[in-house]
Amino acid sequence: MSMKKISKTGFGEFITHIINTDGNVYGVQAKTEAKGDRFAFGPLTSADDLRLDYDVTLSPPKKYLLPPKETLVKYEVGGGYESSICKCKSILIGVHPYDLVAIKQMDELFSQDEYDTHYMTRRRNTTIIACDVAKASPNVFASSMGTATVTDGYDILLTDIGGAYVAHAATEKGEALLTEAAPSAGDATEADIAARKAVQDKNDTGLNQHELKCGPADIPGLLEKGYDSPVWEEKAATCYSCGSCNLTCPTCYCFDVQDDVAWSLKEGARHRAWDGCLLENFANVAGDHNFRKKREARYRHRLYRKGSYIPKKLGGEIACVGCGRCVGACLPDIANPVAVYNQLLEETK
Amino acid sequence: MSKNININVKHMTRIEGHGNIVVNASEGKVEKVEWQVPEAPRFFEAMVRGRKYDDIQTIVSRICGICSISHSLVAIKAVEDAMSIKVSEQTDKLRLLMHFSEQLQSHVLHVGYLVAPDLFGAPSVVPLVGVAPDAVKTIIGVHRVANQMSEILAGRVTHPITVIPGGFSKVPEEAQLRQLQDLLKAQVEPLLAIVDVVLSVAAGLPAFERDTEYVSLKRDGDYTFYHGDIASSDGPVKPVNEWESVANEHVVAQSTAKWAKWNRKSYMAGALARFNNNAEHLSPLGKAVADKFGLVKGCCNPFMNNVAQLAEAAHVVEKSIELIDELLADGVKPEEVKVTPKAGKGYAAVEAPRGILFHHYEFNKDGICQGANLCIPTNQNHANIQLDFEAFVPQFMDQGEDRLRQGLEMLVRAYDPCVSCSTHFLDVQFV
Amino acid sequence: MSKPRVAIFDFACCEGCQLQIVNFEEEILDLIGAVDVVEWREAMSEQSTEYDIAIIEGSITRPEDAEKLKTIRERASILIAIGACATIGGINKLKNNFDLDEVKEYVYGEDAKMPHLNTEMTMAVDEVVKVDYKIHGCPIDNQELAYAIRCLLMGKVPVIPDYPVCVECKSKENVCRWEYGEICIGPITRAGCGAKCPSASFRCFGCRGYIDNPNVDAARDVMEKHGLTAEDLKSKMVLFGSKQGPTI
Amino acid sequence: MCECSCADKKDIYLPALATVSKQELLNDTEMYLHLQLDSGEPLGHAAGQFVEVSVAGLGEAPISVSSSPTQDGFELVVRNVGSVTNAIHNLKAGDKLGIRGPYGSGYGIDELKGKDLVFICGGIGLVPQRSLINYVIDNRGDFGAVTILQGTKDYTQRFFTDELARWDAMDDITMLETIDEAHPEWSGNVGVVTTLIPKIDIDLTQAAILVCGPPIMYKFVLITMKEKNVAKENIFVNLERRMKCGVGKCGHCQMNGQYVCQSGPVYRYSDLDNIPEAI
Ligand SMILES: Cc1cc2nc3c(=O)[nH]c(=O)nc-3n(C[C@H](O)[C@H](O)[C@H](O)COP(=O)(O)OP(=O)(O)OC[C@H]3O[C@@H](n4cnc5c(N)ncnc54)[C@H](O)[C@@H]3O)c2cc1C
Ligand code: SF4
Ligand code: SF4
Ligand code: SF4
Repeated sequence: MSMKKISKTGFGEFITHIINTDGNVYGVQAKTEAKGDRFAFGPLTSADDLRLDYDVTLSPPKKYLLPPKETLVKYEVGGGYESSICKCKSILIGVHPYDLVAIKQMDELFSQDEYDTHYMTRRRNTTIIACDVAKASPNVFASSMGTATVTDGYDILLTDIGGAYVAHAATEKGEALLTEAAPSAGDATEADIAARKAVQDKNDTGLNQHELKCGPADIPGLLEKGYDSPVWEEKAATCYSCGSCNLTCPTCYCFDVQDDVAWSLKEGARHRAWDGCLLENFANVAGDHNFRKKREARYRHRLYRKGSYIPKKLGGEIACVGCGRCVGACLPDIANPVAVYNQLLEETK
Repeated sequence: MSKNININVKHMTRIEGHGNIVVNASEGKVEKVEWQVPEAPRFFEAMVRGRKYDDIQTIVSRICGICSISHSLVAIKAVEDAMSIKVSEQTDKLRLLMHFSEQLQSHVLHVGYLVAPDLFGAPSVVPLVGVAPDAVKTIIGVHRVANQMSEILAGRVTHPITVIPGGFSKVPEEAQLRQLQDLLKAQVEPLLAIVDVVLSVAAGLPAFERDTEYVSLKRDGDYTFYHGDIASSDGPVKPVNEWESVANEHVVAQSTAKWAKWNRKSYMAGALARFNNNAEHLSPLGKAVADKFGLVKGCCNPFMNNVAQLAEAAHVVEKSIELIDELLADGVKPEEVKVTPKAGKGYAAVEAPRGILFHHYEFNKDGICQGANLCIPTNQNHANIQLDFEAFVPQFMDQGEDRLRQGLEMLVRAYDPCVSCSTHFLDVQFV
Repeated sequence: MSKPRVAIFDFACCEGCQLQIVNFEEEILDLIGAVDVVEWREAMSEQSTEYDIAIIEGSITRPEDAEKLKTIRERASILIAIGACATIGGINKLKNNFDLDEVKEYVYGEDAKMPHLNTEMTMAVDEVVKVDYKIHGCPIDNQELAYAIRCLLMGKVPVIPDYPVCVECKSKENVCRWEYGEICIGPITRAGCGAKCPSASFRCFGCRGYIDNPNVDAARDVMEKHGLTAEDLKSKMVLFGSKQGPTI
Repeated sequence: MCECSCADKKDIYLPALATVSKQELLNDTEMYLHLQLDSGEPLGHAAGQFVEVSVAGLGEAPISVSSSPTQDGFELVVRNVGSVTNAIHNLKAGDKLGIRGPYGSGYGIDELKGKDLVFICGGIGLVPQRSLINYVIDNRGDFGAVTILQGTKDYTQRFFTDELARWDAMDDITMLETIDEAHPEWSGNVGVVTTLIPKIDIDLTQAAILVCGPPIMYKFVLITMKEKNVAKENIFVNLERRMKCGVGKCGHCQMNGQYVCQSGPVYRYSDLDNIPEAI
């Protein structure tokens, strides 16, 4: 598929065209804060608001594929059920490579074994315009996880090469969108492609604020030996069980399901909402029996899910993409997976 | 008609908080007329001691759910006074707008939900849905917009979050203000419809007058709710930091709550007081509403307080629309607030929907509160309600016990008392 | 089945929670379609001694209030406490940190000795009678109350969060108040409010009470990391959390 | 327009309707239901599988299918512990329920064929085991000796007593029962279910031991089995976990790497060796 070059002015037109022709366009925007800008995906209404120079978003883009709360089925009380599947199309602009890896993992997890039509319908109706990272966030360690750059998982990937963007269309959808929305974009030259590669090469090693002292492939092995390591109790001693690490993570997808009815008490809906395995009652059953009662058991579970359990479902791929969000979100500063894995590595030496 | 009257209303309904009415008359001779307040005392002034200056508004907001914005604002102003903090023009305007939202919300709630049933002869707004469904829906609609306005400015409807010493924790987005302005513009008509509904039953407001002193804030060229000095309709004006010598809170043997008096035995605070002191500065729409009811400056019928509230509701809608224009013209930006605590005393007054509200605090050098004195409008009105009662009962006694009781209840409601505000009511066991 | 009869009562409080019921706006018509509101002093003149569900606002500060509450409990088959004053004692419990005689004297001066000024330690509703459900918050979130009432009508136990405010705060994509050095007690406070305060860039001050099992060690650790003391933390926790009982 | 091909995929969260054909309260807390899918199709379950039962407006609960696949329709037994289960207790014949599933792995019937079977059930643990017991009875020739041990806490909580008596009456089944605390009406064994184990005279080491009961029961049964030198490979346990989706997505039932709703609820005990969170 094609590799095009879009000038910065042409880029504005490109985004404006998308905003004007497509319904739901979401892009990364600044959230003005007293202590400097922070970033979040939100409905994009003007090309000027798009900020592809961002470091990391507060929440990952998963909120558009697996919304914080969504309706699964609607029903009549005492009567029948009806699927509620959102078929709206949307475009996400500015997804970073590590978040793309996370989305790819979720795609696999929601489609393997039992096919989750709710997630998958949304996913298939979503066009992703990704962008290479222009600025490392304070906690990113994507380079350690091999997720700093990607070659697929997007429809279009944009790389800022200074005066212009190089746009790579990886799917037909992307190709069509590029032709339609950026008709003036010419093919990228050798030099442009070299400049693009330079950005990606830099990211491959440069997005590494926390350095994992082994390869990601070694993590399952480390965990196999580390189940009874003191690290779990040590770290979890100050865990609030607040689930911030779950909620900000692009690869966490556990959910809760609840019913609610209308005031008529005759009809209602069943929703699913984000949940977190660090929350105290996540594994509670009747009789107040909690299968992971201790903080350290829950804390350990999360890191095993990232580094061992989910990888088994994904053919080995580690379910931590190194975005570093949990590191920043954890108030007692214990959530950093790299710190745990490095400590396990130390212990096994 | 019997000449014996025995009214004993325990825990009067459709007011905020608890109040009792006791009237005894035998053989046409009035023996006892009393307005009592059995609200549980909550001791806010004692409770704020030891708390940091930036927690004060969070605490005192809980004095009253209906006027929580006024309580927060007056507390913040007093804290700022104590620490010599100057706020930006943007902060001032946003606070004003927030304050307007409470006036609108509270007035619509009071006239629409609590007073209107009296005028329609219904026990509550619930059966009113059957009698005047459109009116009820209109009232609900305006009330909702007032609440949305609070939410945008205060962070939520009740107990504001965004007001902090020195400014705002979060300012509204310009797009939100634009939307709000549209909503407000759309409320003018429904508001006038409510006015017309009330007008259609206004004959039910008793013709009762008693020469009264009215106390409110006053500022040049402004129908003020937020800035200015303390003024009496009798003439005197005092700066806000002398409010304790205006309220002159005192305990009287016959009363159950602390009373207030300034130049006479009692005074009235509230919409009618503001109107009587500032009517010339009402917005055109506010004036038009007042005119419809023939409300003119100098009115001393306490029942007209409800009409003054309607005029104010119209006024704040119109003023809010203007204020949003001003804010948008300048652009709304987040401002970082830095406060260095220092020792000192702080005084402030604002107009709560139901009347002038005073706070006073003392802080040590670390900004820890050492003491407080708070005086709420309902407290200031108790003595006046009592004196109104004393004049009202002989005048309307012939109408029989039921109508008299109803009249007294309406009179109390006209003051829009907010008894739960009671920071320091005396608490009496009733027989 | 006939509609359940609901009565709403208030004790020492600001009545802000009842105001949230008024703030249902049009939904109030749905509410009165689903239940019979037989008593609600703030908004109605109707009164009744017969009801199935009693909704209680406010804390108990006087012996006569405790007696009244007990009578209500006897009459109601379901009793719901709404708002911090009722569920945890709320702001009213700040008083309990002082000597009560001193408190009275501070506010009333010489008159403090008058017998009718009797006040006792503030109690949450469940310190006096059994409470079936608690709708937390100062003020309550009226949608949570609406949900809980619908659940009861369906014969279902309402699912009230037992996790901290941070959960909702994170899904709102707020910047943590701790990044500004503010003492936010969201990590130990029960969620359900939708993280309204941090969403308005203001620290959580704990109006919904603590979660079942707050991690005090973590709180201490975090205070240290931010160069603050346990006293600073206590000063914030005391606002709504004075002498707090269990929250569920 | 929707760009996906999902139209032809069924929604895994959409319950099918089933109608209650019979309902009976078995004791204070257990309700028996016989159901038929409205589609007329059989449920198509294997012994040991469960369904997600859905009561509109209240929610869903995972419930084991108690009947044998060889029977018509299907049966559930539900203990009222919370919202959904209470609502199920209020159902009458003719009422509708939502059903998703069957889910889970069930008992591996092929592996059990030809073996002596020992069922050890604690309280409501009888419910899922019963699906296999009745399957075995209907295919009696395929299996060796059958022993059923049933322990109940309290005499009044016993249920399916007629069926227990029927099994007891069968020549080719050994049926032993106990209650935890003595009761005037009860003349049988008193003590926890493990006290029955010494009373069976088959070679336990050659049998398949099938265990289902409350978490605490597993501990004691497994200790006894260890003493009796029963290999872990021959023990099958039926585990309970919190479940929301039943289809391996929501994460609630996960114990270490395993999703109980997919690889369980029945596990060969030796397979749990690497699953410290299992028991
Ligand atoms: C595979 C499997 C098979 C089961 N088979 C049966 C059966 O045949 N008969 C039977 O009576 N019960 C069975 N259960 C247990 C049953 O699912 C729970 O009792 C039921 O989900 C409780 O739902 P509720 O809505 O009535 O209770 P709730 O009101 O939701 O909660 C009551 C208590 O149950 C806990 N709980 C919530 N959801 C679950 C859940 N999914 N699983 C367990 N506990 C939960 C809550 O934490 C709370 O403590 C089975 C459970 C599993 C996992
Ligand atoms: S575990 Fe932490 S660093 Fe890894 S993907 Fe999740 S949030 Fe990002
Ligand atoms: S690890 Fe940190 S972010 Fe995660 S639950 Fe514990 S305290 Fe919260
Ligand atoms: S602001 Fe408060 S509630 Fe939000 S994440 Fe931080 S500590 Fe938690």
